[in-house]
Amino acid sequence: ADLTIGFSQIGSESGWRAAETTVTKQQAEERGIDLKFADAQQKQENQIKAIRSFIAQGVDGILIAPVVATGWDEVLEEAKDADIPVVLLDRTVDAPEDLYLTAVTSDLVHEGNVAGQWLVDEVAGADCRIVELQGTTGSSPAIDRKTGFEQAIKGHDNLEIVRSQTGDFTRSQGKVVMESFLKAEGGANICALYAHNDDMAVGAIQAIKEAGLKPGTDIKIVSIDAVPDAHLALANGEMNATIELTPNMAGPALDAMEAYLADGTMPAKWIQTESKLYTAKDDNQAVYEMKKDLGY
Amino acid sequence: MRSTHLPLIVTLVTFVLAFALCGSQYPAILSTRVVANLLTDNAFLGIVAVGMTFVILSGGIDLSVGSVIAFTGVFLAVILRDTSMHPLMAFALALIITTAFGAAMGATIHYLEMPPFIVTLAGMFLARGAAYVLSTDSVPIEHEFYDVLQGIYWKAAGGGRFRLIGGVMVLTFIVGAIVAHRTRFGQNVYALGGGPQTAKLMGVPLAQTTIGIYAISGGLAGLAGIVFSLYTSAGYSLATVGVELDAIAAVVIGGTLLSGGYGFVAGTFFGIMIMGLIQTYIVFDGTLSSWWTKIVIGMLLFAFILLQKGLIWATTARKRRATGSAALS
Amino acid sequence: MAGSTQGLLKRITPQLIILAAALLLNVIVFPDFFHVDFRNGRLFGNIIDVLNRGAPTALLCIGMTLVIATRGIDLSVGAVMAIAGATAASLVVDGHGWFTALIGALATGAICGAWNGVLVAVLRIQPIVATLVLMVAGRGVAQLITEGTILTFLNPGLIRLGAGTILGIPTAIVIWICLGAFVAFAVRRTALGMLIESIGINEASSRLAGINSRVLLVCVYLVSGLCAALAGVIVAADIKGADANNAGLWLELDAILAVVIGGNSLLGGRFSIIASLLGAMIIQSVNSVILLSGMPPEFNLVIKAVLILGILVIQSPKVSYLWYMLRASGPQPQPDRKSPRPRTTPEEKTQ
Amino acid sequence: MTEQTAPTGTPTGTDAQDAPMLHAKGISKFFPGTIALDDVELTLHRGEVHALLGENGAGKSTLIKCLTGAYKRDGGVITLDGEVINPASTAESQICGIGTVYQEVNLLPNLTVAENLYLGRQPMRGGLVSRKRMVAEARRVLRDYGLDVDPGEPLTRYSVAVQQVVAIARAVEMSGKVLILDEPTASLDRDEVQLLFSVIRTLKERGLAIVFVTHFLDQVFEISDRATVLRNGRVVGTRVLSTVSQHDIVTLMLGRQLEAKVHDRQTGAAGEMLLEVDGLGKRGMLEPFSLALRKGEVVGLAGLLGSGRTETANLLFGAVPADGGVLKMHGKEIRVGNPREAVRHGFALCPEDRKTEGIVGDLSVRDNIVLALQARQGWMRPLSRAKMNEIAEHYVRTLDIRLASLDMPIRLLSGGNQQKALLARWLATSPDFLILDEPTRGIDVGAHAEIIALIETLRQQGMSLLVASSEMEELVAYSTRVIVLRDRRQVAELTGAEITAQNIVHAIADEPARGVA
Ligand SMILES: Nc1ncnc2c1ncn2[C@@H]1O[C@H](COP(=O)(O)OP(=O)(O)OP(=O)(O)O)[C@@H](O)[C@H]1O
Ligand SMILES: Nc1ncnc2c1ncn2[C@@H]1O[C@H](COP(=O)(O)OP(=O)(O)OP(=O)(O)O)[C@@H](O)[C@H]1O
Ligand SMILES: [Mg+2]
Ligand SMILES: [Mg+2]
Repeated sequence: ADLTIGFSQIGSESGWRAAETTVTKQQAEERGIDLKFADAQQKQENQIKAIRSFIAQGVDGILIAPVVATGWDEVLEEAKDADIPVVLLDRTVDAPEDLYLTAVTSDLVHEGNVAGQWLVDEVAGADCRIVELQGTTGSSPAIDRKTGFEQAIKGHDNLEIVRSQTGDFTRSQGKVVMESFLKAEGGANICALYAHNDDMAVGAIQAIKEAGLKPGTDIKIVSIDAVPDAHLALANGEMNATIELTPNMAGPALDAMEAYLADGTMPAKWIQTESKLYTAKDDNQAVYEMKKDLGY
Repeated sequence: MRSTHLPLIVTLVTFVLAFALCGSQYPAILSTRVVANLLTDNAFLGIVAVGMTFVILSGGIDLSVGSVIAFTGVFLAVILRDTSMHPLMAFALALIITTAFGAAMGATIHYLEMPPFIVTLAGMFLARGAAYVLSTDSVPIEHEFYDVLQGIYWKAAGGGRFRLIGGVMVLTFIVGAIVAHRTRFGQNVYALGGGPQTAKLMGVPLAQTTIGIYAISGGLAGLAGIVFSLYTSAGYSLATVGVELDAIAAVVIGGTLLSGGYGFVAGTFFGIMIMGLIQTYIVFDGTLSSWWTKIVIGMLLFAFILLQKGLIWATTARKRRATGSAALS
Repeated sequence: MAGSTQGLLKRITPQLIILAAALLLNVIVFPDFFHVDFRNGRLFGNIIDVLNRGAPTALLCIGMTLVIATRGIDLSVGAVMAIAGATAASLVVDGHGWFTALIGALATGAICGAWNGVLVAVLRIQPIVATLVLMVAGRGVAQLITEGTILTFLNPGLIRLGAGTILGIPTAIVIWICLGAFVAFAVRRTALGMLIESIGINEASSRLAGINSRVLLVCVYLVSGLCAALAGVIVAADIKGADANNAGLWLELDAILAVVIGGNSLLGGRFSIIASLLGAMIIQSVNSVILLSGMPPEFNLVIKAVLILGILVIQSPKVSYLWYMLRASGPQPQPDRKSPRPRTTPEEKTQ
Repeated sequence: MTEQTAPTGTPTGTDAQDAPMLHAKGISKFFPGTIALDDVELTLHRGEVHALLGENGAGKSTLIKCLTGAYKRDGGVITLDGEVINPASTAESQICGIGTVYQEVNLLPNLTVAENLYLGRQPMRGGLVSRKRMVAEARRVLRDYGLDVDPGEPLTRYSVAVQQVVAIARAVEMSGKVLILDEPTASLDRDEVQLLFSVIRTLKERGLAIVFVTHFLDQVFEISDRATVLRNGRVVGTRVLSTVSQHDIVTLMLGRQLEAKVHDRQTGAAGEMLLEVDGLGKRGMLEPFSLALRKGEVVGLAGLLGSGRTETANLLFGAVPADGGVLKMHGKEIRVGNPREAVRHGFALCPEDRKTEGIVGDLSVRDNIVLALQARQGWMRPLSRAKMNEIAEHYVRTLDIRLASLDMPIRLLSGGNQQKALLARWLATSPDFLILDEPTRGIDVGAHAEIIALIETLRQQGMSLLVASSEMEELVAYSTRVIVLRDRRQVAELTGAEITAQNIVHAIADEPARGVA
């Protein structure tokens, strides 16, 4: 019989998130799965409500993209009591491992690390004053990507983060905050920008251009996510590097789920997705063409 | 039936009708599981909505409650992580802080004659800001006492779990209703909503009542924060963003007028249930995209408001014809 | 009107003082704050940023002031911004010109405003609830238009509206100043201002005096919708893309705050658009302090809350009355305790 | 003028109780631009009804508010029962035993009658408010005032008059020592007034001191023992009423003689037909009625409270949409579905409830006066500032509105002056058909005479008027025709020489044979 699977998505706060939703729906359709989609509007309580409703409805399996790591024990236990397997997408949770089947995620700290490492290699010992555009204050990508980056540049005294402010993961805030960085530090004194996501980087690029500087040349830019617009910027030489966070978490997740439901195969507890580094050397135009219809 | 009870009855009828309608489409909605979920999942929202009802009845508004819930959660988590304080002590401390915070807002509103909207907006920034300063990270709570509290539930036939926090909410509603309708303080709240200047001439102690109202709202937001921390076993500074709007919507759907003076605490309960039902229905449907979810929530909100308007209009029109009250509309 | 310039000056004095204080704070954290130079064909400097970044709030608070004067409130403006931005973006992406896109966006804004107006004026739904409907649903509509993505566009005409310049001045600044001046002028040179105030203070009396309160209410919400649409277009043009999810998010609160800092009562009645615009600039100056101070972002909200509380306390009628008492001597009039409205403007007491 | 001491002003006063119940000395109160009270002294004895008199804006209401703590006074000492009191709020003065009815009905529209009556001192049982007892007691108390209302219903279901009675009952219940009534009879009818007076007499016997403010001098002389007269915020004299005449009091109030104007009413031929109403009515509110009105006619509407006078006015003006009926103006059928259309056809309505349906409180007096004219002109054609000033100043002069400046918000005017400003608002539109609902409510003796004269002048200029009033003498003075309503129905019409107070009373009481014959 056809499977019915509930998917509790955080919301649609960014292009990447929208792409993840699109890809998940595509993946489910390819497999003939009836996907029940619930958008939580960025609220954990809504996600918990949705999961409880899925259980009440008697679905075969549940996918969750948890908005935050904590607070899932109780509801996961209920799912377990009802014999419904749960797979986590793009973030793990602070709950006993037996409460979920597996987690398909990237490593957020690792992403920050890759970005930092790239910058370390890129400046090759020269002095570099870095400005940082953080994600939404308190969100785990913001915290982890900051941590990873700081780990990577630790011990390299030539690299220094001189200003760090939140850009709320949005393009317009990225632009606004970058404008203030440029004025507060003076454009010439900034060597590199690290943005916690591409949207903020794209906004910042415009601010840099309006200040009469050349993004990618006067100020090096590295960010995370690899959304289509970032590839375009890379292709135009306005950006230097981005680290991919694949929106296809559902593929491996549904594979694991199907296998488990078919014959009880237990997958590994953590399926890590690749954090690929894209730089100007890659054929970004081609990647852009490929990605632009994914719903980013 | 008194004509003043009409909005309450309308809300009740609306809820029953909607529940039956949803049930006819998805029979699983009529299970004890869904009923228990409605109570458990909306417990914290229901508790703040009781406080919000008082505030709105008095003609005010409290935008800070969502942030206060988040603050309470983070505060409890940090205290329980960093000290060896017993959770009950921490609860008491949290309640004292949030009540005092509410009272301070009330005092600002009264003594400095500033509009509640703005004072509580600043309170909203302040409480969330304080939560950030305590911890930006989400802090898990691991304490056996929490496990004990979370372990208290009654499992009904059909798999529904009626948990402690749902009970706390129901109790809050009962106490809230009694305070609103059967105490002098409650009557003073209504009086304030009818017109502060008139109420003052009639001898209502304005300062005491205003401060009391916002203290209650703050304290109940604190209680909701405790309930929320039991619900998620964590404190998170980004939690419950925008809950104040949900609470206001629930109060209004429950038949309370935002301009103050008219409404019932019990109505708010059904307001909460109606909103919970909307969400449950959307999840059961499961085909709506992110954007259609928003649009449908908005449209359903609109439909409920219209239904309410229509019912009130129809009944008062009949009544007008019957008794001939000469109110100028 | 005769003597109105002096009256206006008196009315906005508190806002001017506070704005000066907020700017001074900026200078303290960043001494070069007032430095402006000409770079890359445009004026470049922090003070220009304040004017430029304050544009969306300023535009919103023009309409919001009118709505609040009628004792209403418009929570939907943020969502309307998103809708309008998405409309404009999707029109240019479909190959239409920037002018068509602008008109299309304004038309959507007008429709949204009219919808709010009809709910409030005809169906008699309380403004905060009526506009809550669009606040919740509107963002969904915007995402429906962009299909959840950030709709990027390259149309230079449209981009110029947000990121371009006129004679070296960023377009957004020109737009909000012109529109603000126009609306402020229009309501005072016609009888509109008085009629709007009248329905805000006592709608029953106004109706009995023969004022068409319904049409007037719809119009006021319509103007608010139009202002929001313009703000939406500017925000989208600024980042060359329509971000349905984040454009104008929570900006309604800033707009309301601006109106209140402008000394307008949330209970309706007397209003001043100029004062609201100054309020918007005060908020933007506060934001600017936060950005320039270099404090960690965890403190943003606390700083903002404290500054705003300070501003409002200074403005509180009670406190300004104390000021007045401190300065003056001899037997003084008492504050009007009976006043059925909590806010009494200072000049009313001092005249 | 020097104050006349009245040592034996208290009929029931014994030597032991000779110390005054309440003594206020040197009371002062300043408003921006106005000295509302200047060194005012007021002495109230036990068991005394003390009238407080004065023109509109003389400071009566302000004095009362200073006594009860509703205003913070700028100077003066109040002693109650020998002790200095300093009430900072009305709540405190209530605790001291001072019960007050303020000038405008000050009750809460969202509460029920019983809740209003018992706010702050609800009967309790087991720590909780006992609603049942509250309603039962309210019913009992209100019955003493001749009100047979359901105390569990919202206050707003009942008319201003009923609300006024509830406010009085509340104040009486509150007052242990002093009862203050600020124009309590302004919207009451004779019978209600008599009921109120009997209550006052009872309280007087119990030894309460009662302050009574009114502009009806008959009532003053009927119930009061002494009177204190204010003019421009100063006490101009206190008199024992049994020793003075009405004429003396009026002279004291106005500071001049009031010329007795003799109206030689032209009862006969009026002008051409202006308005014909046929079958206008609303179910449950007013039986369909017909009315023909010529130019230069003043039709008086008489009736008891709740007889449907206000409803008639509202229906005609479109303030309440009618169920059916035809209106013809100058022989042509017109539609009056809302006030706006009415105004466009040259109608004007000065409503009964000036606080909620009349003034636009925060707008300046000037704006309030030109509001209806401006609304009719449309927003595109604003009146110039100069024109506004001209209109406003004109009416301030003709109607003698007392104000500090045209820029002050109208809510700061005294009650009577607000009423005059509203009249000005409608006169400014120079209507063809002017409806006045209780136009002299709260207006002082001098202005009262002037308004009666004004109505006559307007009539002579060819305006048609419909005036609803509870004052028979007034109706008799200006009406060319009187329509009597009872139970929401027109029951009689008096014309010409038939119009006498006696005939109207008979018609109202349904004793047809005697009077109209
Ligand atoms: N809050 C206020 N601010 C400024 N002026 C005021 C205020 N309240 C009253 N006044 C002024 O004080 C004066 C006295 O007013 P008050 O209401 O006491 O008159 P009153 O004797 O009760 O008249 P009426 O018979 O019309 O009721 C009036 O000139 C009025 O305009
Ligand atoms: N003594 C009373 N007891 C109960 N209900 C009353 C009483 N007097 C008036 N009402 C109610 O008040 C409502 C409004 O009557 P209202 O007084 O406005 O009529 P009216 O003829 O215009 O009288 P007036 O103009 O003198 O106030 C009526 O529906 C009537 O039922
Ligand atoms: Mg008075
Ligand atoms: Mg009447």
